[in-house]
Amino acid sequence: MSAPVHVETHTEDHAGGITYFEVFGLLIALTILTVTISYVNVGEALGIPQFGRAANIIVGLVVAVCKCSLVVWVFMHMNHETRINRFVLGFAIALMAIFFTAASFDFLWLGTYVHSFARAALGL
Amino acid sequence: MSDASQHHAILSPAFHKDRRNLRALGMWLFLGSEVMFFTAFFGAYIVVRSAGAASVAMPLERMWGALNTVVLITSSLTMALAVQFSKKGDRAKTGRYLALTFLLACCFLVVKAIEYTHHFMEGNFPSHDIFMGFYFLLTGFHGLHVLGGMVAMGILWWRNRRGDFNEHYNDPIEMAGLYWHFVDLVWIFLFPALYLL
Amino acid sequence: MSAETVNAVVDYIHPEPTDFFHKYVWSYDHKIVSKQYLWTSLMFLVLGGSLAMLLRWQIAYPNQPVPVWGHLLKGIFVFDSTGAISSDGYLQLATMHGLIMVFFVIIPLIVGAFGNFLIPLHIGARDVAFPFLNALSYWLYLPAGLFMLASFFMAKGAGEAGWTSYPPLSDVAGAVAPVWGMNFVLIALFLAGFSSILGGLNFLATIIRMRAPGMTWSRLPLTTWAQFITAIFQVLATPMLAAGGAMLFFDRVFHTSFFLPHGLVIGQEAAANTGGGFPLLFQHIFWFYAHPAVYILILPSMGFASDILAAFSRKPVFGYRAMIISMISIMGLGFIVWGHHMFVSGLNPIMGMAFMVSTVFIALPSGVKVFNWMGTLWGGAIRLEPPMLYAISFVSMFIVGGLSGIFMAASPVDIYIHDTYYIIAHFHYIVFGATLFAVFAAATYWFPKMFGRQMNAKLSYLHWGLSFLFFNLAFFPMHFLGEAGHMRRLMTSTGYEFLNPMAPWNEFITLSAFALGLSQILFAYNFIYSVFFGPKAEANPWEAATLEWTIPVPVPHYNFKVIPTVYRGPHEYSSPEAAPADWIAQNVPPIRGKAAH
Amino acid sequence: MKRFPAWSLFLACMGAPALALAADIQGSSGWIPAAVSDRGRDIDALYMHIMVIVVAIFVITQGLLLYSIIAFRAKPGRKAVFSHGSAHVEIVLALVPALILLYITVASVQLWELVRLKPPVKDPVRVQVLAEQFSWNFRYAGPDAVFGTPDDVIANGEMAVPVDRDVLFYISSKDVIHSFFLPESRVKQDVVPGLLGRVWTKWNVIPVWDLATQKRVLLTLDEYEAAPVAVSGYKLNSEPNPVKTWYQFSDSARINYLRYHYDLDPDGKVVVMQGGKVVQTAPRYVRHYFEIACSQLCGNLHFAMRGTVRVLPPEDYAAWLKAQPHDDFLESKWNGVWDKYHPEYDKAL
Repeated sequence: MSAPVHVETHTEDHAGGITYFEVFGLLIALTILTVTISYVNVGEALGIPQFGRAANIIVGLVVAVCKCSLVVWVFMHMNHETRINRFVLGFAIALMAIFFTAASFDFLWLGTYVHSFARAALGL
Repeated sequence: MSDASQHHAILSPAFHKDRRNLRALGMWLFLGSEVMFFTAFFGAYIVVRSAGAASVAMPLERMWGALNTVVLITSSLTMALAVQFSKKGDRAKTGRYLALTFLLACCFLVVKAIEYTHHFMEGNFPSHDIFMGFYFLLTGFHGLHVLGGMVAMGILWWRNRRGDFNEHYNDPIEMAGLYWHFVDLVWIFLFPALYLL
Repeated sequence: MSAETVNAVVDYIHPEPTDFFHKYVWSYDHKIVSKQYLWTSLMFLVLGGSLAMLLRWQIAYPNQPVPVWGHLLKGIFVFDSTGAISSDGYLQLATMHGLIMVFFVIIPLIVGAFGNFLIPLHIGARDVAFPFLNALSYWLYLPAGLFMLASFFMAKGAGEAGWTSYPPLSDVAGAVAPVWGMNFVLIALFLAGFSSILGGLNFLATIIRMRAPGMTWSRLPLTTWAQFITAIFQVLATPMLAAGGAMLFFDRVFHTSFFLPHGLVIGQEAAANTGGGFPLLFQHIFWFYAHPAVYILILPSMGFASDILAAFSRKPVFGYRAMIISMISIMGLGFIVWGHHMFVSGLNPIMGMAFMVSTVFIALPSGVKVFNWMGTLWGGAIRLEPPMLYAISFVSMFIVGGLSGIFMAASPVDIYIHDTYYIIAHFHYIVFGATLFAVFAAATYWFPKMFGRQMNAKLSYLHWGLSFLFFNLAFFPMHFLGEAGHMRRLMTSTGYEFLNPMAPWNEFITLSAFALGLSQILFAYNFIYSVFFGPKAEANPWEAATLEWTIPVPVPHYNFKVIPTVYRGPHEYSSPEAAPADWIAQNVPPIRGKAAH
Repeated sequence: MKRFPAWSLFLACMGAPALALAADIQGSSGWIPAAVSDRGRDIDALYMHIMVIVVAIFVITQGLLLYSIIAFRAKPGRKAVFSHGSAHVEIVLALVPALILLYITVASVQLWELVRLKPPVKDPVRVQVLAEQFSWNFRYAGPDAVFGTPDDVIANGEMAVPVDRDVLFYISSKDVIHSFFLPESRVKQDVVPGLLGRVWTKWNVIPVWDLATQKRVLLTLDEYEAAPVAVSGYKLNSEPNPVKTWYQFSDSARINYLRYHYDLDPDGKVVVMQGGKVVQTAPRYVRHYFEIACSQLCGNLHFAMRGTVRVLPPEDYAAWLKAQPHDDFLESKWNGVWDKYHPEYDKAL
């Protein structure tokens, strides 16, 4: 017994309307974009200098997530994959998000406990 | 043709589809577990960087990283093409793209070796500061994954040459492809995290 | 996978091996791999248990020479020059007892041995999905175990930072004596973790894709359901342990500082590491794995108990669907409760509150399971065979362990009982009282199928009675120690005035533990004797309905000559369809004229 | 099927935890050290609430288990009831525990807030605690109320606090993780290097040793002021307890079961105080202490990492602070670690 499947044998050089070469071009373009942006203070460029570094991080991560989605969706054929495989990846990513959130929340909250050694290293 | 190949020739397409889905499930589960493996590293890195290690000097040359990104993306493309040709049953082209992917992986490791040499010559060992610790931890384990991928690619190239794969049976190449794209994915996050931000 | 396609390729999967090496050493057959796991983990069980005996001796009779072993091994291993246990030796015993029992006994025993054996038989498959990975997983587990053993022979002994190996104690040079002993432990955990991941993904793929025709999700035996949930934990949580261990290894060997803050001073000397890391980070990573690991330790046992209780009550499991829903919710909640191990560790108190709420509510699905087991017994025709007695004891002990867990979930109360013997009592009620009793149940229940012979019932009854009695006498008083505030991992409580009244209890516990240890000889004798000389068993001695009982003993190489078709649930005992018999196997076609379920 | 009388053995064995539980309830008062702070008593109250719930569930479930085994034992001619369960029963059986758990959660959240999120604000006594392998260091701000100045009072192993006043501890470690455990106050907090933790408590009683019964007793401040208490000249001695329980067959075993008693110290001068004044009467009590324990594994001498806390009337506390000698070695432990890495707190205090 097996779940209903609809896995194509990919005899075309594209998956879901976009060719591998187009994806490749996009990936290279995004790489150039992210490297270029890293030389610029995004916060200042957008007129919010107080978020300088944070803005750079957000832009960098957004670009990385875009690249990642392209690879997963097209190169890894997630667009044709079975539901269970999508679920596996989704579940792992959800757990990753839980861990990141919990760990950050624990360490970056300066209430009752102060990670003063780290703060001292920062010169705060 | 080998025994395995002859055997696979007599099996029905339905069987191949079942087998392929089974293997894909196994591979995705493995990749899910790999995601969790790197989650611990990235989680620790996020915490340490946000909590204060921002002031550490990042002695990385971002052009080397960018070069390696391009190399890995290209290898992902060649791998995708190898999978595609193996599904068409084109053994010659499959072998060619597998070899190309292997060479690009070599390229990646050579660049990495040059970088490591620079760090060591400047005295930037893992113990230098917490940033270098994370740098070597993350790139080291990523490098091990690249090495593993190269071993797989070598074996597959040889098996492809021997004639194990045809348009019905090419799961191992497809699974190696999934793995290789994952290695690429990790780098896509490593690069901005370590070199740019 | 359809029966036709599988039957077509039966000889291709892995032909029956003819030589010794491929039959018993590098075997692809899940039944052989399962037996490899079984024997290896039973050896480790003996070792881990012996370490516990030494521990208990030291606590009850502090600094007294250990009988026999102390005299033989004076000055070496964990003994000092008088033959008593040294302070370093005590911590090594405690650490290695925990690590061996969790990673090298319980997980390989219930997942590696029983999971491997039962999953393909339960779902009507010829083998697991990836036989090569299955063999590999055992052959990673064995070297991991050898690394673990080797760590005892390193200079200055094995790891001694507790099984949790919290940095900086486990991390920074000079905090504890052992150097390579600790590194070997980390290597062993990395390998064992890898083995566990491979095993888990293999089981998941097998259960998802290799079920026989008609074997729907709502017809799976609960053992297999439990193994399925367990495997999810294995695949997605274990990598965290591997990663945390790798970071610890980097800290120890390459002198990075992932878990070491600035300004550490060991003794009077500043630590060599540059600092900048967080000790609590390791606890997050570790418990993100180790809390799910707690469910890895208990879920398969819940599965064994469910199937066995149904088979010997001659009644379907009460609330089969509720059982599955509760296991799934345990899985979901199990991933977000790890912080309850950190209530007093310096965790952000707001997070502590969130973790407390999720922890309290994970008691709910566990409670539903307990009620369902009792509902299964209610109105049954209970046959008190040895497996049934063990399984009922499992329920009884699980209730005790679960109830004591409520005290810990209530975080203000946990402040007082954290890191005391209360915790030890709690988790030994779960991992020994519940899990090991379920293992005894499973061993006696599936023994005829595994080895084609029967165990001696009288010896089993005796073993059960003595184990149950001495287990409770050994571990229940630990709650009293916990109430008195008796800290864990204390080599001796002599130094504390407030612990003085508990000294007699400590001796009582030790004597009971020795008796408990000795009682296990009965089981070992019965088990080993019966493997070779027990009376030959029938194919279905318990009149059980699941698929593994439909095939002959000894189980043929490919399990099922023809892949069976499944027509009903796993526990259709006393169904009117089966009358006048009180059971009907899963693969019997619906009987005309009688109501099929 | 042969009828092995297994259920009778089962009954006997089920009795073991039940009896032990009874022994537990009966013996609790002696085993749980008496709580000495309001929050400690709150925690005990919550503990007892949960205990009542748990014992009830324990008795009901184990009783039903035992009843089912006996009542539903297979007999010839009787078949099991064929039932897959009932959704209604299932829902009820989930809802009732859910309500109980909800009560426990609400009670716990409220108490947790008090013990972890609401530090005392009204002029608490501030004590810094620096843990190391394997001892406790304490520091008081001294007359200028600023830490890290030369007039700080520094102690090792023993600290003193005034009775009936909030005490706020700042805790950190210089090497590995320890755990600051005050059993009688129900306070426990891991002491993590690199992390400055805060815990607080308030002692309402003064521990003294009753010379007549040779037992520790706890006095309120008024009771203490009314009785003659020896503040020096007595020594705590111990010897193996001669009482032997039935299962204790070995004499050497009892070296860890001690009998404590205060005796006159031949080298010391007996000073007896009553109501804050030195008196000449014979003492009824000797001033005693509470213990501080380390409850997190911290190395091979973890079991010996013990400290003591003297709870004193305010004037005695002031005298204790004055009497602490200056010690360069002890001070160096603070300068090297704490003052370098916790500056912001030192400024704020």
